[in-house]
Amino acid sequence: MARGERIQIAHPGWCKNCGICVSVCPTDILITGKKSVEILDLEKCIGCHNCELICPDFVLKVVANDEN
Amino acid sequence: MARGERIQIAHPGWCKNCGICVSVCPTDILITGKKSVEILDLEKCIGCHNCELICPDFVLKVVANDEN
Amino acid sequence: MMKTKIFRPEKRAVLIQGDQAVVEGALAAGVEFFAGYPITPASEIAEGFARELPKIGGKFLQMEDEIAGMAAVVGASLAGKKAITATSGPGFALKQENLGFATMVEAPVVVVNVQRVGPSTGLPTSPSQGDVMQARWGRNGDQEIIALAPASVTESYELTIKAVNLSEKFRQPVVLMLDEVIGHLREKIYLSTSDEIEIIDRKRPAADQDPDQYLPYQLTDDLIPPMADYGSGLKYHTSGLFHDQSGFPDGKNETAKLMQDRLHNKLHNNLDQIILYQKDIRKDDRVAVLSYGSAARTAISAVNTGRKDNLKAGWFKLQTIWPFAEKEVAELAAQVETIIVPELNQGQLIREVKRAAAGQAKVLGINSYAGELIKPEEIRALLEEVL
Amino acid sequence: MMKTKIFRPEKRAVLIQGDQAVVEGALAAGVEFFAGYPITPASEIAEGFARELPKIGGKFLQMEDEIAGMAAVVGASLAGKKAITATSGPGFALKQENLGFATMVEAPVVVVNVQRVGPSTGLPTSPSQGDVMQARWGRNGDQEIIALAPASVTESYELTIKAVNLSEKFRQPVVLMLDEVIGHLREKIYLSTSDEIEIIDRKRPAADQDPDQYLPYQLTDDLIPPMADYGSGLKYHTSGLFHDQSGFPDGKNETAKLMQDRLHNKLHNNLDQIILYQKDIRKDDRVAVLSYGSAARTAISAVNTGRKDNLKAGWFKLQTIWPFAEKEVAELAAQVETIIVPELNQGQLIREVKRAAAGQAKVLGINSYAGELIKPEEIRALLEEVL
Amino acid sequence: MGRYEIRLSGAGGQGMILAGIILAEAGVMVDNLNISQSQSYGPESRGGASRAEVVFDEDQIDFPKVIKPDLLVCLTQESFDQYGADLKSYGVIIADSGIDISEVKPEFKDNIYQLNILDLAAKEIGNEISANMIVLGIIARIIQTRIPVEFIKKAIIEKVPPKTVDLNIEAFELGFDLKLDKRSYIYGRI
Amino acid sequence: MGRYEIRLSGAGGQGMILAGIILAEAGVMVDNLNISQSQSYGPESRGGASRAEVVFDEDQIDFPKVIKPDLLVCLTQESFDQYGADLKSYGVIIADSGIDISEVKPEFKDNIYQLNILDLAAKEIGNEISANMIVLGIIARIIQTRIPVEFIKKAIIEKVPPKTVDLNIEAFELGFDLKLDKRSYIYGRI
Amino acid sequence: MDFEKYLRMDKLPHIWCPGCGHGTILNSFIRAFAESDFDQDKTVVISGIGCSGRATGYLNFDTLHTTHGRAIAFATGVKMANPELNVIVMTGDGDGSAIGGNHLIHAARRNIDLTVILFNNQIYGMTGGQFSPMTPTGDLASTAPYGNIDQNFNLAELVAGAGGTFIARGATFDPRQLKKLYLAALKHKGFSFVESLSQCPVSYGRQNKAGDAVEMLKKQEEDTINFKKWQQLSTEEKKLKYPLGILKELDNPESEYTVRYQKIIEQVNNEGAL
Amino acid sequence: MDFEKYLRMDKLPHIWCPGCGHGTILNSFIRAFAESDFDQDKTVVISGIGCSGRATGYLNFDTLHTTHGRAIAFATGVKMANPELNVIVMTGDGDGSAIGGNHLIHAARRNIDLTVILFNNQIYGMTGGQFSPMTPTGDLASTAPYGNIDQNFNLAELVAGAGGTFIARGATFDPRQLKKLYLAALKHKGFSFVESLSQCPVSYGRQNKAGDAVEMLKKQEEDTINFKKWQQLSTEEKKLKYPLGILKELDNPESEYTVRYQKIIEQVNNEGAL
Ligand SMILES: Cc1ncc(C[n+]2csc(CCOP(=O)(O)OP(=O)(O)O)c2C)c(N)n1
Ligand SMILES: Cc1ncc(C[n+]2csc(CCOP(=O)(O)OP(=O)(O)O)c2C)c(N)n1
Ligand code: SF4
Ligand code: SF4
Ligand code: SF4
Ligand code: SF4
Ligand code: SF4
Ligand code: SF4
Ligand SMILES: [Mg+2]
Ligand SMILES: [Mg+2]
Repeated sequence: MARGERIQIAHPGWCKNCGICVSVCPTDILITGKKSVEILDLEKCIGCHNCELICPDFVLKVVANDEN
Repeated sequence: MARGERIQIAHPGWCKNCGICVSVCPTDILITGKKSVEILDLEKCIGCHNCELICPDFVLKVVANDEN
Repeated sequence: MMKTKIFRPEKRAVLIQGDQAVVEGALAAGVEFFAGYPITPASEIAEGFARELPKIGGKFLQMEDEIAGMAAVVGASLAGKKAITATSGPGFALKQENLGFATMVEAPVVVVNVQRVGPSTGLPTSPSQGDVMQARWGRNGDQEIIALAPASVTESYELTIKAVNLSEKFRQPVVLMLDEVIGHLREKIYLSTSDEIEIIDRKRPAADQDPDQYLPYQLTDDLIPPMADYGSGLKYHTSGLFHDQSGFPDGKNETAKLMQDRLHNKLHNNLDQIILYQKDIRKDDRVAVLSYGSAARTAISAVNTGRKDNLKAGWFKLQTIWPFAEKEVAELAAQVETIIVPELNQGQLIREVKRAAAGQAKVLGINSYAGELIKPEEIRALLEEVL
Repeated sequence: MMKTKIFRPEKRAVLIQGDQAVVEGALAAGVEFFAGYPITPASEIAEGFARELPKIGGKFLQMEDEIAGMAAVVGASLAGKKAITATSGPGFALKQENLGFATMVEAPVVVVNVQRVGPSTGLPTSPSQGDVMQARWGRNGDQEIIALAPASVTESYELTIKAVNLSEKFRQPVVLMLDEVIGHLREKIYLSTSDEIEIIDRKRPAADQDPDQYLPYQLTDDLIPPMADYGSGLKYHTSGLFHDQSGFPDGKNETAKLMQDRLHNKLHNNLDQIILYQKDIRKDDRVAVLSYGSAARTAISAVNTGRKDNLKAGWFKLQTIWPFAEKEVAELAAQVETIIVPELNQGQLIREVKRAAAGQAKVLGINSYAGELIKPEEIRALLEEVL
Repeated sequence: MGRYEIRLSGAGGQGMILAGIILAEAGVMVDNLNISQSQSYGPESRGGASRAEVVFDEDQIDFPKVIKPDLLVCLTQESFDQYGADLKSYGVIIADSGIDISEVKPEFKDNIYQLNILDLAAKEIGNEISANMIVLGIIARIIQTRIPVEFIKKAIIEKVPPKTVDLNIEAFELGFDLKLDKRSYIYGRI
Repeated sequence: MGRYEIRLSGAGGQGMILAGIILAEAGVMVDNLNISQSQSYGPESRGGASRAEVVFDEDQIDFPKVIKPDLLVCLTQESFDQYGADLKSYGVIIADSGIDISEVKPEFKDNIYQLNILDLAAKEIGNEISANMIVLGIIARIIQTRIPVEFIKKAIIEKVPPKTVDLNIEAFELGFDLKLDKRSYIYGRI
Repeated sequence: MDFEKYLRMDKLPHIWCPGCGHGTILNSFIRAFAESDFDQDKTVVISGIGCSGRATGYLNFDTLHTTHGRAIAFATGVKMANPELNVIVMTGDGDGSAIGGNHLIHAARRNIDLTVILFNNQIYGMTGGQFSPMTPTGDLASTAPYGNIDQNFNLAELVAGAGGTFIARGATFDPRQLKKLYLAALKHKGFSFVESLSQCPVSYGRQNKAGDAVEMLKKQEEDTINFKKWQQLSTEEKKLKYPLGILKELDNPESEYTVRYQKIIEQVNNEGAL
Repeated sequence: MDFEKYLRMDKLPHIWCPGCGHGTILNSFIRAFAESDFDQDKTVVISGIGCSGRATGYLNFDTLHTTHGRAIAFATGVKMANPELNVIVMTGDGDGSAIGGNHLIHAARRNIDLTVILFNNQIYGMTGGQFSPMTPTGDLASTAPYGNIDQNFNLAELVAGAGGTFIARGATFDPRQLKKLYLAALKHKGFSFVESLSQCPVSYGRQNKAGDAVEMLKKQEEDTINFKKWQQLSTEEKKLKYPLGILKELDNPESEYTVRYQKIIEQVNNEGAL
């Protein structure tokens, strides 16, 4: 959960907007959008991986800040 | 195990001479014969049913003395 | 015992799927037991029975697999109930061993196979008639099966009733071969009233049957031994080994021969009751389109529109595909020049047609085996070619 | 990889049963894997492999049932081994679903069926040819199978080698149909030396095959895609659903059509390599006795003794029963007046003969279906009747 | 009179199949009218295009699926692209306004009618999934000589969840009232 | 020369099948002699009559089972009753002396030869189950022009448990030495 | 005891080999049945294929000799079709735990009121001595000529793991206990399972030089121990002995499958009446 | 993590429904695999038929999508044919415990080195929501319109009863634990089984008004408990919760099936050399 890592919607096209990631984000920065998940405030992401690990669709990836 | 009951070779034709009854008779009065089981000394039978219960071929039957 | 538990005072038009029509037909025919395992496109049949059977005190069983489902219906049949199971190709393969057993012990049961495209898992949601030969030959040994193939939702209903009746009458498993199109098609059909339906119950021994004299596989004149329900006190033995009239195997070749012949003849002496078909062949028709199941819908459509353009063509629709209508097809072959056999497979029943035709008529197939219905225009084109 | 692990420096005469000859043949052909489930009269095959396979580092697996046995050999085949299973009728029924799967994924495997009398448990220790149609039609869907039928212990040996070779060559399950008589018969046979035996191994991708370019179901010219062993780094997908060249299902009808056609044509373009038969028909023979398996022994005996009395009869023995030798039989029908087809069943392959003959010759059956061999005198009697 | 073929196409979840079933149920209420209703299952059981078909005829229905539609509904571009080229010469295509119909076959140019079905559903009814009811309304008007409008309404009431009946009927009416009459042949040969 | 058919019949446990296999194994040692050996499994796998057959021929053996035996051995009444009526006109029946052969077909009256095989086994060898070796000895003499006696001995040695070789050979010799020559056609057309 | 009533006298002697334990199982069974309250005319005995499968042929009930491994599935159909019938399954270790293993665990899971008697002779008897899932590791079998590498099931644990409510083990050396176990199993309302150790002197015994039936019975006695005593053993000692007796018994007739189904029927019909 | 390597990117997005737990299982699996020492090129993943069966299509290994219920039997053939391969089975609760139940228990009995991941969504997902042997009693299913009367397996107990040497249970709400369990299972030499609780918001959820995936995951969390904690509960309390974690682990690589077979090969060939 290095502060230097943050979430990335790595494969937006795969997102099915199921909301699971939203429910596990400790900082409440994810929301289901019109078609797929959206990030409310990337800055607040603590890179905890919760969302990445549980996403059934391989959409999310915690990456180094500079990759984002 | 009433003394008034004794073994009977009820179905001699069915006996396969396997000797199992012989091995469980507490009074050693059964022997395997030429083709089938034989009773050495009926008088000594205590009617314990051991042989009857274990015979795989339904050959033996403990019956009242007067039936024998 | 009631003849039927379904009481339906008036004829009623409903929109139902072929799969549901099987359920309705079976209930109308007195079926009280279903055991099976879900599979596309036959799951709706299981679901229908799960819903309906408890209402009439019947039993629905979802078993651990198709093999068990087949075994359970045979068990239920021997216990005195009219019983049915339903599956699709891969599951039908699994049922074969116990289907052979049912033939051998002469247990009336109905096996529904809603066909999808094989081999193997294939195309689970697309229609096929690829199991026609499997129905006849899927088991070890020779024994004949009765197999019916409905071409519409109405026929799904009617032929289910027929299937139950034939199975009861001949102590014989009957296979009902739908295909995905018919199984899932919704059509308007009329459910019959109770007294419109002829219901046949298996012949049972007389109430005063002496248990010591009862022969569960008696060689009666009609070759169909009276069948006792388990628990009726007649205490008889049933085995998948060849057995004599008493039901006990003796391993003698003569015994096996007698039984093989009886099993064969009880059907073959009664083909007129078993072989169902419809036809519309006019004197001067030169071509006949012979078909069954959903392919018959295409065939009849093509012939009817073709006739409007004066094509000399007629149609012949088999409702009973096994035993094969040898005689009828031989006669047809003598009458027309060409027989066209459209099938949703690579050509299965056409082999029988060719055999029966024995060179008397040209026999041509039209085949679709990748999940699509044959289109009327395809048959039309061939009709025009040969005419 | 060695071509074969069996090294046999000199030809050797031995007295062995047909079942054992299957084991010897399989080992000679490079089989290293057996999985199955015991059943009379095929258990000796399992027992033979249990004894022999560990000696060459091969694997013998007794599975929980026939279904698992069939699955395991397909798995072993995909893992790169030549694999075989053996059973009899009831078990053969259970193998059908996964046999269809093998066809679909094009896994070379050999399935031996030592036939006994069915239906069902039937007569477990008596011979039959009652599963001939089951071999061809026991599964859902159309797909062809290759089936060979040895008529002697020597042929059991030779045709097992053939079966393995054909399965490897065509990426295709092959069924070897013995019957109880051949399976249990002891005959003197000569086991070949290693270099006498032609051994065919499946076509594999080139060693430098680019994994990203590998198409496990590639549409090659010969219609037989090169097959990679699991673990060779090509990481491909295999499915019993219809699939495209990459092995992935897409559910499209076109994909299914392409695959159905390829599966069919890879055999039908090569019938000359697949259809094996022997015959002795003289120009002026008016009758041919067409047979296979143990019935052929009777047939040839009857013809040979008949000829001594100047009967104008010849014999035609099919070693390959599926695909059926259409062309050859049609030619035969054009040549002779009558074809007699003796079978240990109620008449199975005769249906094919009739179809192929298409009325050109009279086709008559002689059938024994209760566990006894047909006797030469029975055929002789019919020969005299028709001549 | 005679055989009449309807094909409803759209995306999974747009309720085309329910619409097809409702039409068929309504047809059942018409004496002596035969009905065949079917749907395609896509290659996968979930997602992708969805298609429902209804065929009705006073005579026996031989071929149970649409051979060439008299009436084709397309709610998505994908469905239009797939089915838009298949129509009887006097048939009708109802396409959602969102669809680019520029590639329509020249011979069907005059048979196609665009209506803002999805928009209306979202905006007027406030619920995109009532698009199918709007479609039913449009169809009801077209086929009213064969299947009475009340029967379709009755079928809707029977088939949709009780709580949603009003909303669905509202959408149906909305569809029914959409003006189609500017080109009168639009009714085809019903 | 030519086809020669042997049928060995007796009760289960009398070793007829082993005898058949040994004969066949001996035949294998003869160059260019073909052999087919089979046995019947009774209706049940255990008990009852037991039958072994050996056919040999320098030519190919078409039908692999006995059509009509050249040589028939019967050790029990049951087997005699079942098989005793089936023999080539010039064939030979070897029957145990315990068998009542009064019902033999008149045409075979002169072909039948009774020997006290079981008795000899029990008394001379002291072991009833060596009856099959005595039978082999008898047969060996009859067919010696086709299958050399040593081959049969060799086959016995290979097939019986090592510890019992001597006893078995002894029984074999006993059988071989039994006088059969009082009717010379006894050798049939070997 | 008048056991003739329960036997088909005209079919005896049976085809089992001399000393085969299967006969003793049958013997114990009919005595148990005689002591029960069940109606002979309302009892169905169902078997699969194997030497054990032949049992039904000798029993004077409605009897069904099915396909290999499927007896329990047939029995499930019979019982559900007519829950008044008392349904007993006789199966072999191969029949019941190899090919038939799935039906066994599912019947146990459903807790359907069948009495399953498994004839465990640790071998495929009928087909000539191939190893079964109950053949101990190391034993010889015709398909394990170098010693069996398979590990055998502990069937009691398997059936318990599947949810069976009555599980017992008996052995032919002690027919008195066998009878008691069968009687208790018959009475149990729910799925009951009695593994019955049997000796096969022919297909098992010969290959394994196990001696005759008498010797095999002696060995059986040595290898087993009463369940109560077994419970007091150390974990290590436990592994060396098979416990005999009732190993599990959960009395909850309401959870029996046909009873549960009957409730559904009532529920549906009451709802209809509302 | 560079998970792309283990996925067939061109096959994604997968066909599973929004919120289907099967995707999370796959997600956890590839992370576990990445942490293991296994060679991707020497790993075969085998599945049956069902939504779960589709897993193999998305995994970049040698993959085999077999017939319904038979994956373990195919896998047994693959593993025995080439014991160097790392063989993983992905199966559904229907696939693995209904039609495939027999193969499951026999593979466990043999203790063959397969890693079996069972996707337990308590329903037949693919065929539209019929009950499975894992559907809890009382739940609704398309073939249990009045509530399911079947009693479900406790699969951990079943597999333990069959002789399995590594048994674990995880759940999609806790992918970190799932990953750990998969990793441990992969490493275990012998038969390993990980029941993986998964949510099916469509075929199970809709009928049972279970809410969306998020609600179902919440329920999952409520219904489960860590195995260590579970062990401290009373017998009654134990029945109310599913324990998660490694439930059984017996480390005895020598008893693994391919190892045992190898010994036979060596024994036979050494004897030959004598
Ligand atoms: C489908 C099928 N597979 C195999 C067989 C062959 N078979 C008959 S009985 C048997 C094994 C019997 O063993 P078991 O159940 O232990 O009974 P036992 O003979 O030992 O009493 C086998 C494999 C068969 N009849 N049917
Ligand atoms: C022999 C056979 N029987 C039945 C089916 C139908 N079928 C396919 S998947 C399935 C159930 C799948 O359920 P599960 O294994 O729990 O997987 P899920 O879809 O829930 O992941 C069934 C019954 C089949 N394909 N083959
Ligand atoms: S969990 Fe994955 S699929 Fe679901 S909403 Fe979040 S990113 Fe999209
Ligand atoms: S990594 Fe953690 S904090 Fe960042 S978005 Fe995902 S769940 Fe929220
Ligand atoms: S136990 Fe029975 S069969 Fe065996 S010897 Fe005694 S009486 Fe005879
Ligand atoms: S009843 Fe007892 S004492 Fe009498 S013979 Fe039998 S075993 Fe011996
Ligand atoms: S083979 Fe074994 S189990 Fe079968 S009857 Fe003989 S002793 Fe009994
Ligand atoms: S039906 Fe259920 S298990 Fe299948 S993909 Fe949808 S949510 Fe997943
Ligand atoms: Mg056994
Ligand atoms: Mg599931």
